[in-house]
Amino acid sequence: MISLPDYNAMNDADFRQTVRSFVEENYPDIPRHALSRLHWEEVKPWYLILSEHGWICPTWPRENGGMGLNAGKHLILIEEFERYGCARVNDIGPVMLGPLLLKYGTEAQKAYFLPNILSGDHIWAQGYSEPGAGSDLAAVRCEAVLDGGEWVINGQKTWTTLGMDANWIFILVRTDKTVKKQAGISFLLVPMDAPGVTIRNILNLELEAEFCEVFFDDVRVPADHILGEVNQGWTAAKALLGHERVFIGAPRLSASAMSRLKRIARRAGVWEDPVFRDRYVALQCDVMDLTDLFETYVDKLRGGEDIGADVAMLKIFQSELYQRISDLMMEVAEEESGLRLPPEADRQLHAAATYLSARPTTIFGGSTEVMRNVLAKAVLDLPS
Amino acid sequence: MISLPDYNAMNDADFRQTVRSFVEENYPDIPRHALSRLHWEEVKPWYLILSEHGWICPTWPRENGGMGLNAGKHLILIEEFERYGCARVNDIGPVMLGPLLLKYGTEAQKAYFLPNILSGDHIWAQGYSEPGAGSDLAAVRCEAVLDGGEWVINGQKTWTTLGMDANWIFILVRTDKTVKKQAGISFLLVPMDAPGVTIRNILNLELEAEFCEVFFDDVRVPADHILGEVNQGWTAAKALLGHERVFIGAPRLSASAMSRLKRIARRAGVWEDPVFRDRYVALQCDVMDLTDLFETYVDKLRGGEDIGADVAMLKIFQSELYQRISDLMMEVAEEESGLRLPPEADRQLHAAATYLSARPTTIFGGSTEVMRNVLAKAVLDLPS
Amino acid sequence: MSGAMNEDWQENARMIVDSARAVVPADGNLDRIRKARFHGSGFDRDVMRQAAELGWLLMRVKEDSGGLGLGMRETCALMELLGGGLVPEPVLSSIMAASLLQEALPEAALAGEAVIVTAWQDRTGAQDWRGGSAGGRLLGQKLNVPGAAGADLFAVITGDGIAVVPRDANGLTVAGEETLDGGRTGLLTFNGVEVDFLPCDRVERVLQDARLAHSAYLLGLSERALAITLDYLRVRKQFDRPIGSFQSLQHRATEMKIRLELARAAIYATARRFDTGADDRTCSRDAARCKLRAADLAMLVAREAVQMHGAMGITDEADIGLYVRKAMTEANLFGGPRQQRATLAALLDQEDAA
Amino acid sequence: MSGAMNEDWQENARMIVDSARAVVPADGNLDRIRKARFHGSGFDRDVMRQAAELGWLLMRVKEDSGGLGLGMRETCALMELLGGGLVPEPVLSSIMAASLLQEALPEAALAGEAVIVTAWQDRTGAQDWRGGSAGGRLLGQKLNVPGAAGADLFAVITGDGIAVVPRDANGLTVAGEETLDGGRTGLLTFNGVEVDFLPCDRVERVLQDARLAHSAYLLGLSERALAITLDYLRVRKQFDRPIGSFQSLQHRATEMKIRLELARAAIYATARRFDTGADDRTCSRDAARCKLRAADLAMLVAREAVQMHGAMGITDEADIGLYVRKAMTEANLFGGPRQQRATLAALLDQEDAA
Repeated sequence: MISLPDYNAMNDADFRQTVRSFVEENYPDIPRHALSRLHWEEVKPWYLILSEHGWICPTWPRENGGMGLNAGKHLILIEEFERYGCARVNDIGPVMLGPLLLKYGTEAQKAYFLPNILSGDHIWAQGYSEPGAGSDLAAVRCEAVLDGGEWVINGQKTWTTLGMDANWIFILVRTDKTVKKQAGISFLLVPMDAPGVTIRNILNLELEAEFCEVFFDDVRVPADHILGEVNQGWTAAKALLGHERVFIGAPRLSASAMSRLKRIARRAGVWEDPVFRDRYVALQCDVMDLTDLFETYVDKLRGGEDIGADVAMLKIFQSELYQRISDLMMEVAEEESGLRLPPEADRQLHAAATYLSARPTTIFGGSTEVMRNVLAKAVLDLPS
Repeated sequence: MISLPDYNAMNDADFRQTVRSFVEENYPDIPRHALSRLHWEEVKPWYLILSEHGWICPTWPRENGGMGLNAGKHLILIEEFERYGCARVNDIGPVMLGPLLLKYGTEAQKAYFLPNILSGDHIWAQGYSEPGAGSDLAAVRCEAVLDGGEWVINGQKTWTTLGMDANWIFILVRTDKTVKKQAGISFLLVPMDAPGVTIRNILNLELEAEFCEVFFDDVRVPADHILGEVNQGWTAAKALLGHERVFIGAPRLSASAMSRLKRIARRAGVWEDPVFRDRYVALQCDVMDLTDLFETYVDKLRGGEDIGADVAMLKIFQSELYQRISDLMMEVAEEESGLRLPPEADRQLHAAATYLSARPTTIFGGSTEVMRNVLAKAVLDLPS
Repeated sequence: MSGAMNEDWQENARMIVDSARAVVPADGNLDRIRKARFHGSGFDRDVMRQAAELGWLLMRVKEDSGGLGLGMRETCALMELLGGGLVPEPVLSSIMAASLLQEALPEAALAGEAVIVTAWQDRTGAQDWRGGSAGGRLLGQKLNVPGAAGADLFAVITGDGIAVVPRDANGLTVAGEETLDGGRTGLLTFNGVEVDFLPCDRVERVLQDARLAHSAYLLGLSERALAITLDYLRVRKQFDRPIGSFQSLQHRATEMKIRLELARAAIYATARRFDTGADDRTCSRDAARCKLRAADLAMLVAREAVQMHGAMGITDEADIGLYVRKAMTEANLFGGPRQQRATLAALLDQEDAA
Repeated sequence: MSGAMNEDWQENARMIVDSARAVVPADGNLDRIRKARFHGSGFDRDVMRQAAELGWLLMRVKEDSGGLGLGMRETCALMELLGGGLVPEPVLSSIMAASLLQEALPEAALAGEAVIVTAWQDRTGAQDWRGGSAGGRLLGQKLNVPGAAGADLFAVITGDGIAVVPRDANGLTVAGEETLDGGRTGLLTFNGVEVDFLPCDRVERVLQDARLAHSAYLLGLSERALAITLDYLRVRKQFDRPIGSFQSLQHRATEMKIRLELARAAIYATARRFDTGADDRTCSRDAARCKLRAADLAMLVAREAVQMHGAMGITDEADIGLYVRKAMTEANLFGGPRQQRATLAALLDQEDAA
């Protein structure tokens, strides 16, 4: 195992410089500032470089092969990666599954799966949603029954992001139909090359295969490929870590969209137009105010405070703001709003790309509607 | 009875000129273009002049003392009254009760009440709402029981517009508590001077006593002071005539607010400001498009077509538009937005007056929320 | 307007809409539309031939020039239907050409043997059309020409008049780019093309007609997208209820409906005014406000339709996506909302002066 | 900022807020506020005396000038509380005067015996303050002076410096108008009043402080108005259900909450930046955006609060109406949203140049 320094002991400025230098020295010759996700074949060099240096799992404890970063340091790392425009790797293993394995996994599971995530040998996908269970995740119908020491899985998952790149998938399955929805769900770990697993790519509005459907037809996995107890999968599935709930509302998408909006406005010759400016500064204030609100949550993380249900405000506002920025982009781009390819082959000038990439943000990761329902009840204490 | 010509036989232009001349010749020395309602003592001269000329009940049949106008002619009359800024009279009798009497009243009721409305001897108020029955009108609790050939009424009404000016009130009362909500309601006619009737004025946000609460404490009225059958009051209460449902969404409030907005903008020195203009023209388009939509309904009225539940769109849009115009007024008026009295004693320049007068429009006459519920179900066929 | 005239236009419109059923399946099937995307010119020449045979090109040609002499109400009715079916053929652009050229419309176009489209726009983001000629020849560029990739003839609008140019004319280069909806938009470059210019004093008015007709296309598109979304709301269940029963979605759906009916009312009232002799200022103003309303509507419906479809809304396989991409492609043609508001703001001064 | 400093300001703020409980009842009772409306000056001199005794006027006076040397975070915490209680006294205006005058603050004001307010504004709808003097005397007008009707002393800001003028000074006329909330706003007219001018290079900064502090007042007002509305939604029933259970109202309520928390975050982060040495451009920009956010918030909450209260919302007897009328009165002080956006738009050029 690589021996890393205790980054948490560094002061913030030094750590920021460390990350900046690391990225500048090590980022491979792959796209920067991509608007849509890269596939494994493209992003693999970066994953492996991070892996080599022990930087692929920033939040895992150092004894498990991670960087052991606290929330504040992790934020700096994210900021510097964003600043440079580093591509997002296939990070379901490092970000989602790893922490769950550390919390709920057996020693044998940890010993087997964690090193494979670290090395990039296992690329994970997440299998939660089903055609009838989107916002209402507890309605999963994909089922698993124990048979001769093996789970036999039948059913379907969908909206599996980059599932075509993965060789493992974790899924929520129904293992007891007799109890109320949430109580009969388990969390299984399944190799994608198991007989009976098939996938079908789904083209998104950008006409890219970013997610897929995964079908399970009498798929068999050993009984110990379960995370946590039987019928206790719901708890693990809902255990999104505090700082992930904060970061999903980070202002970075909106902030970077504003810089693109500015370029598009200049190109369209409206940057000096007072009417445009009036709308631009209103959006700019939204981004700045969101940044201030975001920082209050980051301060809480730094101080070790608990993050409440109110953190959903960040994601709701950020995603809608991102869309409002993209709306103005489309208007300013005039006839070029309808082009399939970027003007001057510059993605930054492509209003439609931002517009389309902004659509899923209010749908995935908790739809705005469901999050508002939760806010109304859990935070505003309004009646059912 | 006054003998009037058959106005419906005139062409529209001639009739318009007739109305215009009538108003110019007859309108008394009372305020024009008032933003809030005038009380009886102020508006009485105009009521009596209209009465004298047989013009107080435009839609009643000529044989009943009305003008017998069809929808198209009635609209012209309204337009010309609006253009001149004629004050709205206490018109609950002519507009609401008269048509209901004509439809549901006994011969004796018609013979007694209609002439009193025509002469201005009876000024009516409407008693529908109660503290617990606003949007949900069917929840009325004010009750009446028959006792010795008389209805004995106990309970309370509220939001009775200009109730303090009225000497008669019609009310919805519960006459059967054993059946489902709508089925046990009757429609009673009550003199305000009956023993046991008391009123309490309610100041509105403009600090004016425009409506009041009316309390009934063992109030007794003869058994024949009921309109329609016992327990059939709901039908009458809901029988708003087609053209009233159209006119309540007429663009006139918004259109006149736009002309005030323009004056306020000029005063504030922003009329030439492109940022202001961008917002002004967007609102202006809303008014013009609403006018076009309104005209399609008026055309239907003229053609004798039925008006469906979709007509609620007019009122929803008009009232919200009126409020949006008033929002911009408040912004443009800068510090003067906070003045209690009009700048230069000119109500037209008083942003706050428009802002406040726009508030009730989305609440009374069917709240926007309830109307959207109805539209969703009755027009868009969305499930319950 | 008399009642009889009113019935006339409704009968004419009904006949046009009926004829359009040959092109737009009544059941809303979009297989043809889906297949035409991202291939060749992005549209089907046979459909353009059909359009000619059905007389659509003659709609805006006067009767004494051998046309049908129909009005903007009929044209809008047709465009609304085509928008609902996402018809990708440059029908409006051909109608514009015929409206400009009148009896000078080339025979081949009239017969449906050649596809003619109109090239008018001098630069992106503006409504200028007087460029493209110098010294009696075509010189310069025309942008955003719909259907250029599959057109045989171009009716080119310039300050010197209208020129009809065959695709293979000396000195003409046709380039273009793919659009989001799977079609192509054209860029014509003229290097001193020799042509005859037909004088025309109706250019501004034809562009206003087109702006209005295009608004009707967006209306049809929005109407169908809303209908598809309402269907989805009725059947899609979450939390054991159809999502269309959730009040928040219901209220947002009613807002779309209201905006839609405002657009419809404005467009047909404007068409009536156009048909019955409105003055220039009314035409400028009302074409601008219809376009503003229709573009805002299409983008509102696109946004809400995606959101209400949830994850399905961001897939290419759901039909709603075709509507979204079409709205994105078309909303800014003939001037986007920013330009329309600027036009209307400029008219305020005239209003003050008047 | 170190953790210790952070705790310092929170402790200071807590003490200030505790002291303000003397003026703002913890139970939200508004009887005093309601009674003070539309009488005399519209505020209570005893409360201003209390404010002085509690040291509020010294908050923004430096320690070496005998003040408390507190920051904008403490000031905002105080103003937020006063806003929640709709306190009508011109506390902010007095604090401004003290902040401008520092050790020159008159003894009578410091002791609470005389009410001092600040007069700065040259004209409605603009942030100009350099007028009001000529030839070493006060000449001209100052507008929109809060509490003028009950003030004893005016700290008048001019391009020539700050002048302290007693109400009965020769050549000073105090007029004014009633405001919607039941107070009065003042118009000072100077006819060559003889004064001493105190030089001051911090006027712009004090106005930014005031803009920020006033935003905190609007925040407090909005917060309490939202709380009252949420209470109403929980108890008011229609159709046999609490109206707060209707999803459409729930979603709109969450939008208010989000806007409120954005305002709070922006205001306190800005206050921290002010307290820890932000540059001029940051101060201009952040004061403007806080004011923009707070004014938009107050008007949003006012609008929604009325609507959600239904008919009750448009009565004077419901407390929510007091909040609505106060929002209408205060939203545009220190520049309304239009002006703030214009300020921010002008800063874009500096940003570009930088």
